[in-house]
Amino acid sequence: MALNGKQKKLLFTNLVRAHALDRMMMRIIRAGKMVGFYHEGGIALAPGVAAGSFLRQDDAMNPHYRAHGLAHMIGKGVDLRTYVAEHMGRVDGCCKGRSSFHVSFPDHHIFGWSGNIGANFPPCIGYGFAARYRGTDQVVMNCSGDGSYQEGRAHEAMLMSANWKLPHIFWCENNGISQSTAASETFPVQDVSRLAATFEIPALIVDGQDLFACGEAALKAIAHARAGKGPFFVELKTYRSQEHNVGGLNNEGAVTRDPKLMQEWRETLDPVALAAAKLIKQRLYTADEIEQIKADAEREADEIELFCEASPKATPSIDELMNGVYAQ
Amino acid sequence: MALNGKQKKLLFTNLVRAHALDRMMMRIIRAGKMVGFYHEGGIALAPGVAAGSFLRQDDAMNPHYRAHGLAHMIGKGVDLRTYVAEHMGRVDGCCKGRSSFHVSFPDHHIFGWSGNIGANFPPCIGYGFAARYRGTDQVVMNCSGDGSYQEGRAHEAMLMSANWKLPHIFWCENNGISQSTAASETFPVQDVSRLAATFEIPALIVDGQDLFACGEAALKAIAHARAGKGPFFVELKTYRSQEHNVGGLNNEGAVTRDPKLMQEWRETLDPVALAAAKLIKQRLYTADEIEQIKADAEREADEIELFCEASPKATPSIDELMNGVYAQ
Amino acid sequence: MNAKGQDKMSTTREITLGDAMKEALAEEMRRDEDVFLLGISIRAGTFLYTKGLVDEFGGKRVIDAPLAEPGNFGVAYGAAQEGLRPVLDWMYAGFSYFAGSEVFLQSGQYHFLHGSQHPLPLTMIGTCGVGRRVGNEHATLPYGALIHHPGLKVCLPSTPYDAKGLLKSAIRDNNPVFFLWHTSLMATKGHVPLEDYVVPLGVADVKRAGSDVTVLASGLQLHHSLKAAEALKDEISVEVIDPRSFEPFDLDCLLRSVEKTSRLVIVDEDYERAGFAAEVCALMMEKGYDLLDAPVKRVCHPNMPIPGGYIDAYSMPTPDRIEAAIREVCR
Amino acid sequence: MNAKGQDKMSTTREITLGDAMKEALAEEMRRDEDVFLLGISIRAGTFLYTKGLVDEFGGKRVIDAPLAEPGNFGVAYGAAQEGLRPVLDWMYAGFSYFAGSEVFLQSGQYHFLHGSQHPLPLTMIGTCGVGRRVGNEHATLPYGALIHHPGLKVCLPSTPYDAKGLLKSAIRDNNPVFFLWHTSLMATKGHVPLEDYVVPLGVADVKRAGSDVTVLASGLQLHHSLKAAEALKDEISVEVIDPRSFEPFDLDCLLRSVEKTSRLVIVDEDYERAGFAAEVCALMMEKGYDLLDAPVKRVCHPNMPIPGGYIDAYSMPTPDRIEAAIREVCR
Ligand SMILES: Cc1ncc(C[n+]2csc(CCOP(=O)(O)OP(=O)(O)O)c2C)c(N)n1
Ligand SMILES: Cc1ncc(C[n+]2csc(CCOP(=O)(O)OP(=O)(O)O)c2C)c(N)n1
Ligand SMILES: [Mg+2]
Ligand SMILES: [Mg+2]
Repeated sequence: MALNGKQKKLLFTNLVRAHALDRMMMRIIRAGKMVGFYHEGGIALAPGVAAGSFLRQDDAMNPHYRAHGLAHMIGKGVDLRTYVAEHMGRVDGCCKGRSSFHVSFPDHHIFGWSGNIGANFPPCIGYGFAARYRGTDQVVMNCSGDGSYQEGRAHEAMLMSANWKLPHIFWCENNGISQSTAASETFPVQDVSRLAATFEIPALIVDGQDLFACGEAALKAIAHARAGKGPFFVELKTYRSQEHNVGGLNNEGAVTRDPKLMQEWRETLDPVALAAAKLIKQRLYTADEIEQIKADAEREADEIELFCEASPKATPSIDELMNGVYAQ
Repeated sequence: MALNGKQKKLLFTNLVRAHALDRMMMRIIRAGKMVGFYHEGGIALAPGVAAGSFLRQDDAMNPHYRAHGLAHMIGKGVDLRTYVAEHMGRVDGCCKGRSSFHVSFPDHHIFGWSGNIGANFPPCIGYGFAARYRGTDQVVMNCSGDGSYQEGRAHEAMLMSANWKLPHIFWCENNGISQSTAASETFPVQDVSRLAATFEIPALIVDGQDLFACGEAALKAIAHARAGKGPFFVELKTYRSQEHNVGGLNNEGAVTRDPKLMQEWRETLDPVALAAAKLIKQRLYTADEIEQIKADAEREADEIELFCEASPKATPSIDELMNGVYAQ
Repeated sequence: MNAKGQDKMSTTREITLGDAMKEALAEEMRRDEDVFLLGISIRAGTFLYTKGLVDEFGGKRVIDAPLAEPGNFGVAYGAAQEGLRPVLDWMYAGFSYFAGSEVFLQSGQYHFLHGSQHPLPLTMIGTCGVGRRVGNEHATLPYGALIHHPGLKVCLPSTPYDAKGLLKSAIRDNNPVFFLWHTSLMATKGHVPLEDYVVPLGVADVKRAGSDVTVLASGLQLHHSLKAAEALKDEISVEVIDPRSFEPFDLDCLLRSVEKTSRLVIVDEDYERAGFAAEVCALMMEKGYDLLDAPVKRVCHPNMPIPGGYIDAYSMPTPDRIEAAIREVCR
Repeated sequence: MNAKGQDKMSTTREITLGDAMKEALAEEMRRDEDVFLLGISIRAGTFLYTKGLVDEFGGKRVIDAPLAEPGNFGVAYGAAQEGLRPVLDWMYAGFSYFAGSEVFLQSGQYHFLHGSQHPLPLTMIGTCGVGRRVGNEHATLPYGALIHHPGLKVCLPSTPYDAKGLLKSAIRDNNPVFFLWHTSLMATKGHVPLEDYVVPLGVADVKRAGSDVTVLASGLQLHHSLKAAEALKDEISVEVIDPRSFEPFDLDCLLRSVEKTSRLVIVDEDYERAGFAAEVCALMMEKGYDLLDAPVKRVCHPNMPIPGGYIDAYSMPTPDRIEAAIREVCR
């Protein structure tokens, strides 16, 4: 499905914002102000931006945990101040400073993830089930990495969503690695989307560095699911050009990945630069406009950071916490 | 792989024995002498017999729980008296009367199953792993029903065994139903063996009522795995012509299955009769010889029953039991 | 057995525990279109309480699930987050361990960890209980493990009246509730009113009044305890309390009783170590120490896997073992 | 901290708990070719104790596993049944709930239910512990849940000496052993002998002698308890006991101590309800009631999911809370 100019601009703006925020998150964690982990997005933000930019508020989404769903949730329209505040353990955090990085935005049908990779699959069956049960045309955008598809839970989700023709989009951001293990070490075949064929789920393989290719795939998948045609699988080939988590290792097995190769990826595969060049060529933006978008994104990130700094650390009493274990 | 006459005779004899024992188990449970469940084999014993008849003692096997692995274990050469005694909760039971129907024969590399369908998959990866680790040419015969392949654990086993090229035979006895739910209700595609293609595991689909077709498939799968060529998938189409478990329902959803259809299956799809006809036609056995084999099998079953009746009920003291929780 | 509740109701009849469960399900499904039922082979009714429901409510609301426990959990969990009120039937409660992370950690943590802002109205049903000769996974009573993990509610009825009332409470609750029932009690009969009623979670029930010793017991063990109490009636006056739910747990009711009796026996069919009975011992240490004239005694399944065969009949607490324990604490 | 064991050894040096674990793994792998190590990204060494092992032992024996917890369990379980001695690293112990049925039920039941005829030499390793600000699955201490399920052995060291000795015992044991280590103690240093030694499972260690009150604590909480004891040293003489393993549990050592002190505080970082601390309360009821001058007190993680953010620093037991509890039982 071809993108129109407005859609391209939206995607680009969201990608630039995601990029600025990912940098800001890196500043915060390096300054020791973040609680818990951060798993940098780096040059792998385009798939997430595309996944989120064309969804409705009532579409359910499980954001990929990489970049902690930042790219995904930007398009979804959540309040990013409370997202970052949560990462900083502040009272204004979207989960009152309790969730670490497992943020949730129930009004946006983003219900928060758990610490287990692969735990995204079962709930997403439920979101699709609920849509079908109620007869709505909501879709489910289920984003996760290649590693998560090794979990048996992925099989169950594909099987069940195919069986019930649920509006379930499997959005697999394949960077060819899980933590410190190359996919070739643990996954017997090249393309994760092969799994879809078993269940007759239509699948696309997309260049995850090409923002607009990702956007087109998202439109196609969403249209398919929204029309009641059942699940859809999109595999987006991308790269991890830095360590798994901030302060962690950047290894494949026992071997550190070649820093030169990483550097080369960052230089040649930067989705912002690639998309900007296209937009300029297509005369949708001038170079100046692009600089303005970047400056706006930086300002947004700075404002969010300031807001969060000003928010007090969340240290509620045990009594208050105990009152929150059960819903009324 | 074509079967020679000796192999055909072995298969047939084992099938007749399995059949006689399945009948005997039915007598025992109806007489209230069995502890726990029995899931009748009925006309679905040929795949199991084929799975077990060509294995070595040191090949690992997970028998399908249907007919409680009876058909599978006959060929494997276990002591059937202790098998039946275990089902009757006797001191001579292979697990001292503690396991109900989850029998084990560690000397035969049959380590017993658990009560959860799908729990067979993870351990079988381990058996294959151990063979590879030690550099032996043992194979793993992993038998279970179509329903078990809905579990995510099946996906993990196929993925891992394909990845490590383990000598793991996925032996799927597909009777198109799980408990009271037709496969068409829960499984989105026709053939379970489609799952194998994803991982480039070679697969065969076999008529599970044709004993010799099952046997050929077993030879082929075993040769493949033993030669170090990695996992192999065999799907054996068969039928459940009776209730799920003795005293349980014989339903598909809310509807009782048509007793006439069941009766027709029993009459036209009986693997013993089909195989006998072929053997006679091929002049491998005379009708008289076949009657003799059946009579021997009946006698074997009767002797086992007598042995078990004579064995005292296992009612050890709690102290004795508590001493057996941990191995030395 | 006391008949609390029934008195106020105009009409009662004797039905089985299974039928009481079926009524609870049917009534709640009639009341609220968002309630649906999912489980393996529930249309046919592996256990009778789901049999026939598909005829009234259709295949949309009574769903035969695949053999995929984590996936089935996900249907219920995700649908509950989306505002539906799923009832997930595990068949045997022990099967839920196949989705261990989801059941023990994720379901109870969701509400709290995400800022106590969004409910999770999720009911799970599973049968359990020793004595059916089939051993471990088919017998495991998971309540000791479940209550260890915060955020879940867990109950186990001993009568049809309680079964119906607790199951209705569970379905109306905005939290994950694991409704357990004991396989051996499915056909147990008892009075159940025709009118709508609930048994709230967290309210224990004095099933037999007494003054010398308190016995706390659930499910089948409530009946074993009543037997023991009856056998002892000429010697020792035994009060038998049914907690009905393990979490929330009605400690006040227990303390009121022990205030009177000064002695406590806890009967628990679950594995002994670090289970519900241990927790009650600890609570008695903390809140009831001065009430006690003798140490609390546990009568549990010993710390060994639940065996099959003829052994489980005496590996679980029996009326005899309970009687002996009562005598011991009353010495 | 006491230096038991080291005295007898000729040479000791100070190393971290992580290095002690690595030595245990390397020595046992050298000793026995049947020992191998499987886990997600262990070749690189997400945690330092596996880093470099692949260089010595090769990819055959140090295996990067897929993201497939039930499958990975199966490798270890099946290989152990075939006679190998697998060590399965879960990374975070909370991830093992993804294979809940296998870990909680199947591993512990295998030997017993099948007639106690065949061993299962299976070691599992997982990190746990509150206070790293990441919340539930990454923090969950599964020992309360693990010991509830019969057939497993479970330990958690507080020092490098114990870590090395317990891990070696675990690998040599013919039963499934879950070796837990506390994330916050990875870099803790302590004396470890050069000679081969083991710390047997089921032998507690008096880490500080005292006479007024006994404190039972493990892992990080052992250190918190020692801090509390030190802070109180001019007022109250505190004996601090490290059980080292929860199952088998060295009740005799505890009873000997309480015989002397008559008072007991149990510090447990795990969820309070129906956990290890509750079990010890119950055992004190049953076996130590007459020894007590005051009710046993628990200091645990409250019954709420382990939160992330700044909260976990005080939701877990702290030296202050332990001090207050000690004062309370000594009143
Ligand atoms: C059940 C479980 N196993 C292991 C981990 C540890 N872990 C965290 S992220 C990760 C890698 C995930 O890889 P992938 O899904 O490919 O995402 P990527 O980081 O490559 O984007 C692993 C193994 C976990 N969190 N949960
Ligand atoms: C984890 C788990 N879920 C459900 C069950 C209940 N159950 C026992 S047998 C069975 C059907 C299995 O079907 P299939 O694998 O096709 O074997 P078949 O009986 O058809 O030969 C079910 C659902 C179980 N034992 N374990
Ligand atoms: Mg990846
Ligand atoms: Mg079947």
